[in-house]
Amino acid sequence: MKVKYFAWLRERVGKAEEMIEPPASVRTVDDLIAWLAQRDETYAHAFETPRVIRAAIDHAHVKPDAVIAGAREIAFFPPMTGG
Amino acid sequence: MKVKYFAWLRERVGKAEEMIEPPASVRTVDDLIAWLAQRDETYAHAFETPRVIRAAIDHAHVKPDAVIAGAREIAFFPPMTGG
Amino acid sequence: MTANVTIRIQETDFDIAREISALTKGRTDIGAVVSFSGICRGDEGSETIAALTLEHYPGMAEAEIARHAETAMSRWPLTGLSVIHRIGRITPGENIVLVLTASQHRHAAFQAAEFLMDYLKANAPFWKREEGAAGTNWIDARAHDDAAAARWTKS
Amino acid sequence: MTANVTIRIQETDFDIAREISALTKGRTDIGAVVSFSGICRGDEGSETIAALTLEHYPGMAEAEIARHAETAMSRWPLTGLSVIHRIGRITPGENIVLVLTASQHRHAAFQAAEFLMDYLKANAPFWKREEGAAGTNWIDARAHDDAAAARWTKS
Repeated sequence: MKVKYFAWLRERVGKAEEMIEPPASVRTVDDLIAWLAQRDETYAHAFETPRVIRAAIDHAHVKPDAVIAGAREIAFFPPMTGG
Repeated sequence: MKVKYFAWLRERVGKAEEMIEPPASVRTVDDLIAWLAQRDETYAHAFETPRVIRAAIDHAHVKPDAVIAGAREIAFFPPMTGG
Repeated sequence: MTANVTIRIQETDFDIAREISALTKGRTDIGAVVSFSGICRGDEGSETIAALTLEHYPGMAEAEIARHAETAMSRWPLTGLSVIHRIGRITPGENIVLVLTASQHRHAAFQAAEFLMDYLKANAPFWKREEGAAGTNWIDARAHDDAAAARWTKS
Repeated sequence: MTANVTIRIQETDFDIAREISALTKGRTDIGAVVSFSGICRGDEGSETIAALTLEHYPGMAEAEIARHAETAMSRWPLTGLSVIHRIGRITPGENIVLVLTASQHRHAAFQAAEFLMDYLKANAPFWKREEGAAGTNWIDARAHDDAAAARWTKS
């Protein structure tokens, strides 16, 4: 699946998007954050405060316990500051 | 004192303004409406529903029991429909 | 903070973009501008309208709007506001009234604009006469306009 | 009643008068148009800002605004609405966002515009980075923006 990062999360990860293939044990958004965080120090730093990170699956906001199965695109970003 | 009339009240009275000299017994806005209404049939018709008529003294809205002594200009009009 | 208050009663139409620009030009302390335009509709209830004619009480109309403007400036942190009310004959689709409010933050701008419109409707000495198929009629005031104005004294 | 919905995300500035005209042209069923312009301020709290840079999530931003537009159209009797959000670098005094709502009556237009702004602030995927004296920083979300959006689900 495709993962996208925005704002300071994009800057910390060092890329705007990438393709990932997490293991089947990674079921929810929360699981995915934990899985990404353990990849290396860069990801660990980017995802060090998971409570302030928002997620969207296929362009719709989702909660941390949302199941990621079937998602084409998952995005992570800080709280929105538009308007 | 000067009296002004607006909207359908102006049309019914047949003039936009006039100078009047009510007797001293005419103390309040309500008194003045009653005094005007008894002048002739035209005024009686114009002021036949005093409860829907609003008044202003010197450019400020007043209640029917407002005292008219010292007023330079008293205006009568129907409820406002601007905006 | 200098307050920028414009009040005009005029026969001619207004240009919203120019009025917003006058309110915001050269300032960088404004984060929100709300505008309300009241427009002449082609019907009033079930009746078709050919035009409205607006009459006002010169002197009192300006004074009454100024009183409401002062109240708005004292109740909300505004950097400025404008109220422009047209008079004379106005046909459907044309502007009748413009209220602009500017503030650092959006809620003050929204609240003040809505307050000003509610108060203008209920208290500013303007009267509308409509030209319909069955001749001309003075439009009746609506009870809900008084109720709309009254809610600002409760809160 | 045909609804007229415009949603655009663009780098260039918008022209409020042109957008209002697009929403109202040729119609005589509109009595009220409310516009909200969000403008870049020269300070954020105590800090001076040289510019903001707005980043967005293409695809989701449009979808999220469209969802809010649909909600607004279903909750209030609107004849149309427009949302234009700028992206890229914006300096103090420049426009950031425009929300327009048109309706037969003023309360619907006011309520829908305020609802749309509260929802956009809290939910539309845009992020602001500020250029200040001490370098660039991502602006933090404010708890009161979430609270402002939440009040529409209670009422």
